[in-house]
Order: sequence, then structure tokens, then C-alpha cells
Amino acid sequence: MTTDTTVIAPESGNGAARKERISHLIQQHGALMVLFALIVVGTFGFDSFATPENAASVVVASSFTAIIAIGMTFVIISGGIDLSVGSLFVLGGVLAAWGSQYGAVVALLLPLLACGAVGLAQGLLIARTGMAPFIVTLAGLLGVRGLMLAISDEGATTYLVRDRTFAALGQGEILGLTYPVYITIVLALLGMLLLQRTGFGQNVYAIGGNEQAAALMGVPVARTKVYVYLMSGLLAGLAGALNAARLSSGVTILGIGLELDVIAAVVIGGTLLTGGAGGLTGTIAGVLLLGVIQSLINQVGNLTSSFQQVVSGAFLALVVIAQRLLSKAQRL
Amino acid sequence: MLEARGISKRFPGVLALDRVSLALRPGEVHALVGENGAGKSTLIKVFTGVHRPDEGELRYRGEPASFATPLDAQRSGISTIYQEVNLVPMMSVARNLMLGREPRNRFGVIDAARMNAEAERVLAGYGVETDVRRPLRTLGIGAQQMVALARAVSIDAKVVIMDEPTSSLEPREVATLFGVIRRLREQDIAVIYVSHRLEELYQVCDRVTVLRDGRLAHTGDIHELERIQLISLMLGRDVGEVRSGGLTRFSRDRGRAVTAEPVVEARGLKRRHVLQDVSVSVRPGEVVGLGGLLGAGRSETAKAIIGALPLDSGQVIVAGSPLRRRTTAGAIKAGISLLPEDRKAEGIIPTLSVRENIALAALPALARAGVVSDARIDQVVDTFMKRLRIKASSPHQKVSELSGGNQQKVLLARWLAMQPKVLILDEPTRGIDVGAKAEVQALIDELAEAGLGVLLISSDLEELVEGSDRILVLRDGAVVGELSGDEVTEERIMASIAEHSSTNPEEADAHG
Amino acid sequence: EETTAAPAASSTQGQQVVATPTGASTGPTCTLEQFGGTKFDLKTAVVGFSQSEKEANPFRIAETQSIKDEAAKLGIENLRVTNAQSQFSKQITDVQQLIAQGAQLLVIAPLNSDGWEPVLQQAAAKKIPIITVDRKINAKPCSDYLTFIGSDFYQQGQRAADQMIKALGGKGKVAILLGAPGNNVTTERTNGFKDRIKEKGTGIEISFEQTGEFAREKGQQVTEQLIQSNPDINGIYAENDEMALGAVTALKGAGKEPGEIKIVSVDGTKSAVQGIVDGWLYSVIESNPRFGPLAFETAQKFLNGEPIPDKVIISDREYDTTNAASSLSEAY
Amino acid sequence: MAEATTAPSGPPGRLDRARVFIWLQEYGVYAAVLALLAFNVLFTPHFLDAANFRTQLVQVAPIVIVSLGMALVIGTQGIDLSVGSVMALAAAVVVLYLGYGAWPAILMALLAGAVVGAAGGSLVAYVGVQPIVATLALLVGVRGIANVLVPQLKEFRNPDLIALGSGSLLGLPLVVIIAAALTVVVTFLVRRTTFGRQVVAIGGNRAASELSGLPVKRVLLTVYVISGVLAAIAGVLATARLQASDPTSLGQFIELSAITAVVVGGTPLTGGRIRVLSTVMGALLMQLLSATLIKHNLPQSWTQMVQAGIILAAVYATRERGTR
Ligand SMILES: Nc1ncnc2c1ncn2[C@@H]1O[C@H](COP(=O)(O)OP(=O)(O)OP(=O)(O)O)[C@@H](O)[C@H]1O
Ligand SMILES: Nc1ncnc2c1ncn2[C@@H]1O[C@H](COP(=O)(O)OP(=O)(O)OP(=O)(O)O)[C@@H](O)[C@H]1O
Ligand SMILES: O[C@@H]1[C@H](O)[C@H](O)CO[C@H]1O
Ligand SMILES: [Mg+2]
Ligand SMILES: [Mg+2]
Repeated sequence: MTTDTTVIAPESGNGAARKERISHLIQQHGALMVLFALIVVGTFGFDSFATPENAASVVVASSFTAIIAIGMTFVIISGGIDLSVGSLFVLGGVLAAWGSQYGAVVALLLPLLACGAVGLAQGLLIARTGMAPFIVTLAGLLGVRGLMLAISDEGATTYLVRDRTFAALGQGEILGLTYPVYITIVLALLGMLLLQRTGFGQNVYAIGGNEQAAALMGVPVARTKVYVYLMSGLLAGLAGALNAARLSSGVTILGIGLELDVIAAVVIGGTLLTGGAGGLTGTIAGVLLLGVIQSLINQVGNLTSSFQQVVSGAFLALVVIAQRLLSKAQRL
Repeated sequence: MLEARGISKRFPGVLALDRVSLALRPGEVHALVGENGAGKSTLIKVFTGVHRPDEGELRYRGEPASFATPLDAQRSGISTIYQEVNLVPMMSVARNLMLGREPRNRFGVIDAARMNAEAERVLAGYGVETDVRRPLRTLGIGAQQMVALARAVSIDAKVVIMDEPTSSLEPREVATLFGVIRRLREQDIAVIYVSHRLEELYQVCDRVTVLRDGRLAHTGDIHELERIQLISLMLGRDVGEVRSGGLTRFSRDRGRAVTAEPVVEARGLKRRHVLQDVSVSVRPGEVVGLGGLLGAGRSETAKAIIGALPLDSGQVIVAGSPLRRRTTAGAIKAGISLLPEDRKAEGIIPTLSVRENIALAALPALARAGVVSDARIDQVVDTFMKRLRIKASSPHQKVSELSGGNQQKVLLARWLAMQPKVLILDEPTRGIDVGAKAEVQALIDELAEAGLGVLLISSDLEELVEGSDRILVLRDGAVVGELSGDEVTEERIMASIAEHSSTNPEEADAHG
Repeated sequence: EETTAAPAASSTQGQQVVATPTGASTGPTCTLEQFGGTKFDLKTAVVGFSQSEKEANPFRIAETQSIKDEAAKLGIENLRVTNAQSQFSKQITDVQQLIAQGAQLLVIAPLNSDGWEPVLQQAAAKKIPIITVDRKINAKPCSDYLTFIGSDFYQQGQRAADQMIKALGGKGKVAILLGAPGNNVTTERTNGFKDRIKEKGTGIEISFEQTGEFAREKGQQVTEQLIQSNPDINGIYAENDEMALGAVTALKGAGKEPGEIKIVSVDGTKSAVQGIVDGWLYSVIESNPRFGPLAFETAQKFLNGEPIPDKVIISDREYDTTNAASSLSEAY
Repeated sequence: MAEATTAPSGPPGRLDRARVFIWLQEYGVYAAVLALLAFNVLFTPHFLDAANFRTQLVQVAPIVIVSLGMALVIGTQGIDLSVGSVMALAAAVVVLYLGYGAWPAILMALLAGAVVGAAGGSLVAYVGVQPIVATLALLVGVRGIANVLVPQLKEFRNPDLIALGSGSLLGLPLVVIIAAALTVVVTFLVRRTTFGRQVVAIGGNRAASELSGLPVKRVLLTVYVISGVLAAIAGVLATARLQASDPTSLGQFIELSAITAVVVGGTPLTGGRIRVLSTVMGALLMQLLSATLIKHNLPQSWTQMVQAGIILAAVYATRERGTR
């Protein structure tokens, strides 16, 4: 074998590579930086913002979105999208509350089973028929909500959580934070491990980066996709179940438009909607960022509902523009 | 070892393979040749489970085989390098190389440090030294192809299929590749080798199969065939006809145009880390070659001239007047056209037809008040499809269904339809068969003859030398030599590159 | 105990009037002692008001305005208002953040009756009295929350049915434009109406019911379809005024004459009462949103140590041709 | 080579089935609309009344108009989630300026739509924000602005504007005529103009389009502006029909209906291809479907589940098939 050596790229350490790394950092951690900045602003601007109680309310509320966003991150990195999560979230809650009359195990397993099945079906349709994820999961969004309405007497029946053990899963606290927060942290860590350090994670990135190439490189494309949507369905169902435990009831009016919040969080977190790049740290930061924006708006106290919307929209736009410009400026 | 018996494969409107048979023996290097669109890539994709044959039988190690997916084929020991680099651009080099067989630690989790170290070690063996944690897309196409090669070979394979692996490699990398192929042969691994570079076939191959229009034209020992015979088999003409028709690519005298004012002149193009003060000028009727190794900045120079690469400083002057706003549209309007290097990513619009792809850039000129005139488009499309002999079932066929070579011709047609003053050709004959290559080269001659200025980028030194009046040699984004007249030889180009090999790239950076 | 602290009817225009408990009638009551809270001064306290829907529907506008006006009138300096934009999860978080901001009294217009567990727990731990207005919370008064002030939606449905029976002379075909699904207002207004029809209007057939989601455009669209396929319809019961007005537009568009199809609806907005004057609507059952005076009066009495009823049901007006023109100024 | 293709090789049924697939892909929506019409003629009372067709067309008109813009945007590989909020903004603006007369007010509303489109288009084309997020920010913010402008539903009595919503010409509702005219215009734009070709080229391969000198950014910007203006037109028409401006609920979730219409009509979300007439058919299909379910008095749960099923079936039938 020849010993000739072609130096293709300059070694890291020179300006180019450094800049590239910085731009990568901003892409990945832009949300984290903006989040940090907002927290600083909030802390100095409002007395009651940085209190443990307020922080807890943001973190607890964010945990359910975060669980769904973990699944969505996998889906989006794989180059897909899942619009059905809002409906699965509410279905999961209703089923958990209904199932709680048969004990905590049923309350937890029933929503996982049902939402997992929906995720699986969507995954199979997407992977095996080549239909667009957007449309399959849009049908999921409609169909699952219809199903939820059907089992709750057109939404009129709210099942209450009767099982104390199950309710405790959503309400129990350690250090002022409820269990779902810790569950979210564990799931996020597992998700990171899965994404970065397993073959499955690599396959997800590969499919999103170039599906055709991934197939030719021997990635089991269809199977990976099925797992990704299955996972997203399971996590949305789990979030719904935990939320039902927290609320002690299977509220039927939840989750409308939730998919857009989750997608926004994931994208703000630096995951590309075109797939192939992104990660979970950004997603978690994105979820918290949206929570903090809401909390800041609440702190102001007397904004009318319309102004609140203007402010959230403007914030969202500013965040993505800032992120884009920063990473553009740093690009080679 | 691996055998195809009477394979047919039909695409809508095309019979791509018509009862083709091919038998591969262990330890042989088997050349697969044919014109563009002859069906080589299709046959390979049938072997590897990408396409399912409509007819015929595959046998692998003596038994009937049918691979449902490329993964299937790969698991059974058939690994492939495809014509278009098929890796994941956004993933790191290491992850691309190791995808599917990453080293694990004792918890069964990927060991990133070991993966990167392993990747570095493997790639060093192929002459690629880079930070393997960087995204693959930051590598040049050649280096990417080497990664694909390393990946294919390092999988425990019994059969390795290479579809035009050398089309984007530079000579030294080709040498590395041949080293790898010889080693494979020693290990009794069978190789199918597709290339349009006939010299290469004679260097590494044992046997040859020729396809013509989807049909088997010949199989046999390659050394029993003369080059001219091989060509005549591919083209389907008899030897005498081929010989008299002549395969000379370029036939012009050099340096007739020296007196005219440059039709395009680029002055002091600078961009940090990419271009260090590059100046080029082309006169009407002149063919200027850009030489250099991969990553030398030839494509970047071309893109800078056409306005597609933002510059720190520099100027482009067309026919005496400088381009004011540096946009691609402005440069094209002024009369510059660029045939880009990466056909798939930067050239064809896969969702559109051949006709629409050809008319794309010229559309405004073929329209009245923004309303397109079908008659005018048809006329232009018809002209160029004939002139370039584009092989398509109709002008309305989707361009993505054409073979690579014909796609390249479609792109050429797109640019010629613009009637440019200057044509910049980045690797115009990459992946084009001998016949088409000759046609393209003849066309370059013809265009220059007609007064067009041509800037020719090619990794094929022979082509560069025979085609150019003058050659600029680039290295690390800077011009390191200019050759004209009798200096235009392969040796001088190599020497010019080598002379400056000691230059530290860091230094080049410093004054950028 | 014989006198409860139910506020007396006031003479201010359009102001809410208490129906139960009236004068001498009794029900369970609640005092500051029973509740376990401590007295504080309303004027200087942080008071939180959580609105559920955007202030767009006249009902919501009047409701929020009434709270704000009364607070200003009483000199309450520290009123904080949040708006959940019809998202239940957001309302839970909103209230939690109001608590985090140190709210000592909470007035809540709940989006939904169930699912308040986390808020109730937090408020109970801090002994923060909660007054819910308009819609109920399913929990224990005097321990989970203080009291409820609002209409009896079931009764509204019954009264609408009475009007419909009267309008049709006890015979005919009726369509229902339902409110937003999964909402207890919708459920109760539907049940009240249907039960009363079954009971007293046996000659009336309910031949069509579709949701108009409490919105005018949806009311219009559904009515357009309805009069096409059921041209023999005699009456329309709209579960709020907005849908009724949408229905009127549809009827006009189809070339119907005023009064040709009898429309009965609930709310009492100006436009609807005007609709009676113009002959398009037959009758409107009021649902009075001006909760400010009653809410703060109740809170003050509670803080003063007086007993507070466990629910304050207001008596809603009824508009029809006899009083529409003269009461137009009382409509909101 | 092209000549050597006609001889069928596989089992005889094979080619026919392939032809059926291709036919379905091209005309599946039309077939589905016909099937639904047939069902209604048989099972829905009074369906054949002229007034009924009128109702369906009038109701679908705003969705069709929004879908036309959406089809263009999707053709560039983009998406526009802001259309519903633009409708709301147009509704708000049109009543605010009604004092100056109907036409000036309408003009202002369309201008507002163009401005929002330009904002989204700039974010996408010049800043490089992903379309779905750029227009999501607008979806949230613009409805807020609309609500700030007109905080509560506002009725109006301007006869011109009301006539626009309920008037007819030659027995056809104005709203329907406008939707049809816009369909013709957009069809012409896509099929016959340089701009239209450039739109699909950009959706097919943006890098190649840039290198071919197409004014990529300008075209993208224009596409979003068109989508904004079309949404504003839809907003004005819906408002005229309602005889009231309702920025809170007007156009909510219409982006999903529009996207569904486009996709059910066979335009791929991956861009590079636009099918205008099929998009209109897609909108019509969804309209007929919901009308059918309402007329048969089925509950909401049913409606949503059946819609889900039809979307899946339609897209399954019209999907692009691989060549394996
Ligand atoms: N996916 C497809 N759909 C339709 N036609 C196709 C498809 N792939 C290939 N073809 C057609 O099959 C024929 C053979 O193409 P193929 O790519 O195998 O040629 P090739 O010999 O590899 O040519 P080249 O040397 O240019 O790469 C061509 O006419 C091509 O247009
Ligand atoms: N410092 C660097 N940082 C990042 N990428 C680099 C760097 N240097 C080179 N590259 C990449 O390597 C590529 C150079 O290879 P390229 O193929 O464009 O060179 P070339 O001289 O045009 O040769 P050819 O035309 O034969 O490919 C560039 O596209 C660039 O992306
Ligand atoms: O009672 C009110 C009104 O009817 C309103 O229209 C919707 O919200 C309900 O709570
Ligand atoms: Mg090929
Ligand atoms: Mg290059």
C-alpha cells in the first residue's frame, strides 16, 4: 500500500476549524444561550421570576412537553415529522384515567399500548408505503382525536383517576419538583445515549442526512423509521398518562396545537427540520425557552391576551433570526 | 462466485437490461464497460438488491440468490461503491466510515474515542488525513470517494463492486486504489470494476464484459482485446469505422488567440482559507486549463467567477466592463456560464423533464413578457438534443431517469442554449463514456473555434494538456504556475505542483 | 345559622343578581376560620385573575373587564391577570405562576371543570382562597376552593327548551348548534335542553345536532348545510349567541324571512338582543358575565369573617320580544 | 434504446396494474370526488338541489384560494402556516378601513397580506429560517396583531362588502367566480410563465437553480407574498360572507385544510412539482366529505376519524411509486 499522504483538510487548531466549531456550537447551543440570557433578564427585571416556586412551575409544566419533544427530536432528525403527538397526548391521558379504575399498572400500560400501536401503524405506513410523514401523521392527528372523542362521549365524560399509586406518579415530589421532572431527566439522558452512542441513533442520523445513501450503506431504513414513530407515539402516550396522574383526571380538551409547540421547541433547539442534524440538549433548552417566555409574559401581568400573542410570535421570530444570523456570521 | 443469468430490467419507457448474463470468478477483477446508459449501473443495482430484476436469475456462491435490500447483499458479503458518492454529508467522517460496525465499550455502547482512532488509522492507509470528527461534507469529492472506498473494502466482503470509483480521484489516489484492488485480488476477493477510463481497465482488470444498449455485447479476457476493438464493441461499430472516424479528442493548434483582449478577467480573487489572490483571464477562442490537485481551489475559482462564492476581495471583468453586483444572475447575464462539478447536487433539477432542464437558464430569453413560448423552447431543446445526441425516450422524460453521462449532456445543453461568451467547465467529462467524451471534447474545440472563451477544469491530465492553450496550476488556493505553448505537458504540470509542495498551507493562510 | 352573606341585588345596570342562596334559604357555608386562612387587606394584597379564553367573545370581554373595573373601584393595586388562550395546560401553569408571584386571593374562570388537582394542592398548602367564576371546578368547596359564582347551565338549557316549546307551540323539528366539544357548558346546556324537551315538549323532535364550536362562522356553515338537507326544520337552539348570529346570516343568505325559523340561544350579547328586536331571534337566555362586584364582595365578606355560601348561583334574565327593545342597554 | 421498450415481459397483468397506478396517481382525486358525489346523490336527501351545490362551492371557495397559494409555496419545498392568521388580519384591516369605502378597505387588507407574506418570505429567502418555523412565528404573532386591531367580533353594514359575500353574477356566487378566476390565474402562472417554471425548479433543486442564475431569493419572496395576498383575499371574502369581522376564530386551522388539499391533490411536500387543478379537487373532496358527514348528522368523533381515513386512502392511491 502506498505511503503517500494527502492532507485533505488543515488540522484543527487553525482559524478555519475554530470558526467552524464555534458555528457548530451556536447551532447546537444557541437555544441554551438565549435561554440563559432570558433568565438573566427575568431575574433582574422581576422580583418574583427567579423564585424557586416560579422556576418549579416552569420546569414542571415543561416536563410533559419535553417528554414528547424527545420523541419528536428523533423523528425530525430522521427527516420526518409527527403531527399526531397532541392527539396522542390527550388520548393517553383519557385512557390512563379510565384505566386507573383497574389499578396503576393498567393506567400506565393501556395508554402506552394504544399510543404505541398508533405510532407503530404510522411508522409502518410511512416506512412501507412511502407516504409523506406530514400527511400520515396529520391523519393521525385527526383520527386519534376522533377516537378520543368517541370513547369519552364526544368529550363530555372526564374519567377521574381513582388509583392513589398512579396519581402519586404525577404528583409526588422530591425537592419541590414532581416525579415527572425526574422521569423527563432520565428519559432525556437515555435518549442522548441512544442517539449518540448506539447503532440505532447512528441510523437515525444517517437516514435523515441522506436516506438513499443510508439504505445503500446497509442501514435498515424501514425498521429504523418504524421504531422512531413507535417511540414518538409511546412518549406522547406516556406524557399524557403522567399528565393525567398529575391532574387526577383524563381531561379531554388538552393538546390542541401542542404538536406545533413541540416542533417549535425542537427546531429552536437547533435540530434541522430537513433531518440529519440536531440533538437532545438543544431540544430541552428549546422547551424551557418557550416555558420561560410564557412565564415572562405572565410576569408583566397586565398584557391583554392579544398582545401576549404578538409578543410570543415576535419572540419566536427573534430567536430563530438571532440563531440564523449568529451561525451565518460564523460560517466559513 | 456471483452470477447473473438472463437478467432483464425495465423502467417506464426504457428496457435498461435485456437478458444480460455475467459470471464473476473468485479473485478476478472484472471490467464492466459500455456507453452512457448502456445499463452498467442498473446491472450493479440488480446485483446489490437496489432493483429487482423483471426476468432472469441471480446466483451467489453457486446458489440462487435474491437480495431484498442492499443491506441483505452487504450482509452476504457483496459490498459496493456507487457511482455517485453515497454517504451522509452531515455525519462525521468517522461515523460515515464506521456506520453499522462502530466499536462498542463493555456496556455495549459506542466507544467514540476508539471509533475516531480506528477511522483515522484506516483512512491514513488510503492517504486521507483529516480530522475525522468533521462532517463529511467538508471534504472534497475525491476524499469522500476515498472514504466510501475504505468503507466498502473494510467490510468483510467476498465481492467488491466499484462503479466508476476513479472519476473524481486524482492520480495519486488512483494509485492507492489500484494498490487496494491488487490486495483484494490476492485475498481471492472478486471485483467488478466500472470505468470509462480505458487505460485503467488494462492496468487492473483480468476480464471484461461489454454492454451495449442494455444487451450483452461481449465477455472475455481483457488482454485479448485491443483497445480499439473494445471501443468498437462499446459503440457497436466495426473497428475500421472507429479507426477512420478517429478518436482524437482535440485537434486544434495552440495559441492562436493571444492577441485579442480577454473576454473575461478575474483579478485578485480572495477568500479566507479558500482563495489567495487568484487571477485568471481568458481570451475569445482560447481554452485555459486549471490544473491542480483535489482541493486546490479550482472549483472555488470557478464559483467565484460566476458569483456563487462570496469573496473578501477581487474583481471580475467581462468584455472590458467589471461586474458590479456580484450575483450569479449578473454573471450569467454578462455572458459567463458554469457547468458545475457536482451534477446531482448542483446541476439537474430531478423533478423536471429533460426539456425543462435544458430550457431552465434560458427561460427569460425564451419568454415574452414573462410568458414562455413553447415553440421557441421546443426548437432550442430539439436542436441541442440532436447536437449533443442526448439519449432520452422523449424530451418529456424525467431527467433523473437518464444515465449519468446523458444528464451531463443535458446540463451542457442548458449552458450552450445561453449562447455564452465564456464557458467554465468543471470536470465536463467526468463519468462520460469514450464516445461522449470525444463528442464533448470536440465540442469544446468547436466552441473555441467559434470565438468562445473556455475555462477548463479537469483532473484528467491528458485531457487538460491536449485541450488547453494555456494552463494555470493552483495549489492551496493560489496560482503557483502558468504554462503556455510547449510548456503545456503533463510532466510540467506535475512538476509545478511538486515544486510548491513544501509550501506550508498555514503560511498560505497567513496572508489570506 | 340563618343569614348567609349572600350579597344583595344591586341596582346597577346589568349587574348580576343572586338566585341561590336567597334570603332565608340555607346551604353549607364557609368562614375564614373553617377554611383556615388568615385575614389580609384586599387593597394591598396580590390578587390573581386567571382568564381561560381570549377576550374576544363579548362574554369574555365583559367578564375580564368587570373584574378589572371592580378591582380598580375598590382600590386593589396589585391585580395580576393571565390569559390561557383556551389551552388548559397553560391555565394550570398560569395559576401556579400567580401563586408563585405571591397571590393571596385567586379568582379563576376555569376552562374546564376537572384537572385542577395540582393547583388546588398548592393553593391549599398556602391557604389561598380560590373563587371560581362562570364554570365550576369539581372539588370540595371550603377546603379545595372557597366558592363558586356562576349560572346554572343545566337550567339555562331547560329555559331555552321552554322558550322553544313556546315558540313552536309544542310541535316541530329542532336542530341544536352545540358548543365546543368536551366542555361542561356544552354538556349541561345540551342535557338541560333535551331533558326538558323530553319532559314537556313531546311533540318536538330533535332531528339534528352538530357542533358550531361557540363561533359565528362555524354556526353559519353548519346552518347552511342544515337548511339544505333538512328544509323542514322549524327551530334552532344555539348554545351561545355567536352561533345563533351565524345561523341568522345563513338564513338570510338562503332567502328566509325573519321568524320563519325560530332561534333560541344563550348568553345575552347586545347583537343577539338586537336580533330579537329585528325579529330574527325568538328568545335569548342570559348568562351574565359581570362577575367583578359579586366576586370581590364575596371575598371581602369572607375576609371579614362572615360565612360564605358554598356556591352562589346567579339569576339570569331572559330576553324576548316583550322586553328586548327596552333591555337592550343591559345586554353586554 | 427507447424503441426497444414496448415488448412487455412480465406476467400480463403487471403492466395493466402499473397503468392503473399511474392513472390513479394522475386522476385519483377526481375519481374520489366523483365517488363521493355519487354516494350523496344516492343517499343524501336534497343533494341534487342547485342551492346545495351553491352552498358547497361557496363554502369551499376560501379554502381553494388559500390552497392555491399553499401549492405554490409547497412547490418550492416550503410551507406556509401563517395563512389562517393572515385571513384574520385581513378581516381586521378590512373593517378598520371600511370608512373609506369597500374597495380602499379591501386594498388595505390585501396589502396587509402582502406585508405578512413578505415578512415570511424574507425570513425564508434572505435570513434562511426554515419555512415551518418562520411561518409558525407569524401564525402566532399575526393573529395577535389582528386581535389587537379588532379585539372583538365586529359587525358591519357596508352594502358593497356584503354584496361581495352574498352577491351573484349570472347566477353564480361572486365568491365562487373569484375563486375560479384565481385558479385560472395560478394555473397560468404555473404552466405558462417563467416565474412558474422557476418556482418548481427552485423546489426541485435550489443549489442548481442558484447556479443557473435564477433569482432564487426573489422568487421565494414572491411566492410567500402571493400566498399572503391570496390568504388575505380569502379572509376578505370569508368576512364579507359572515358580515362580520372575527379575527379570533376566522381561518383557524385552515393551514391544515390547505396542506391537505394540496397533498391529497398529489403535489408532493418535497417540492419541485405543482398540480393546481388537482389541488382544487383536493379541497373540493375534503369539503364534500365534511358536508356529507354533517348532513348525515354524524358526531364530531366520526367526522374526524372518517376524514383521517379518506386522507390516508387518497394519498395512498396518488403516491409516487418506486420503480422496484
Ligand atoms: N430509476 C430509473 N428510472 C427510469 N429509467 C432509468 C432509471 N435508472 C436508469 N434508467 C435508465 O436505464 C438506462 C441504463 O442506465 P444506467 O444508469 O444503468 O447506465 P450506465 O451504463 O450506468 O451509464 P453511465 O455510464 O452514464 O453511468 C438508461 O437509459 C437510464 O435512462
Ligand atoms: N480549510 C478547509 N475547511 C473546510 N473545507 C475545506 C477546507 N479546505 C478545503 N475544503 C473543502 O475541500 C474542497 C476542495 O475540494 P474541491 O474538489 O472543491 O477542490 P478543487 O480544487 O476544485 O478540485 P476539483 O475541482 O478537482 O474537485 C472544498 O470544496 C472545501 O469544501
Ligand atoms: O357561558 C359562557 C358563554 O356561553 C360563552 O359564549 C362561552 O363560554 C361559556 O362559559
Ligand atoms: Mg452508471
Ligand atoms: Mg472541485
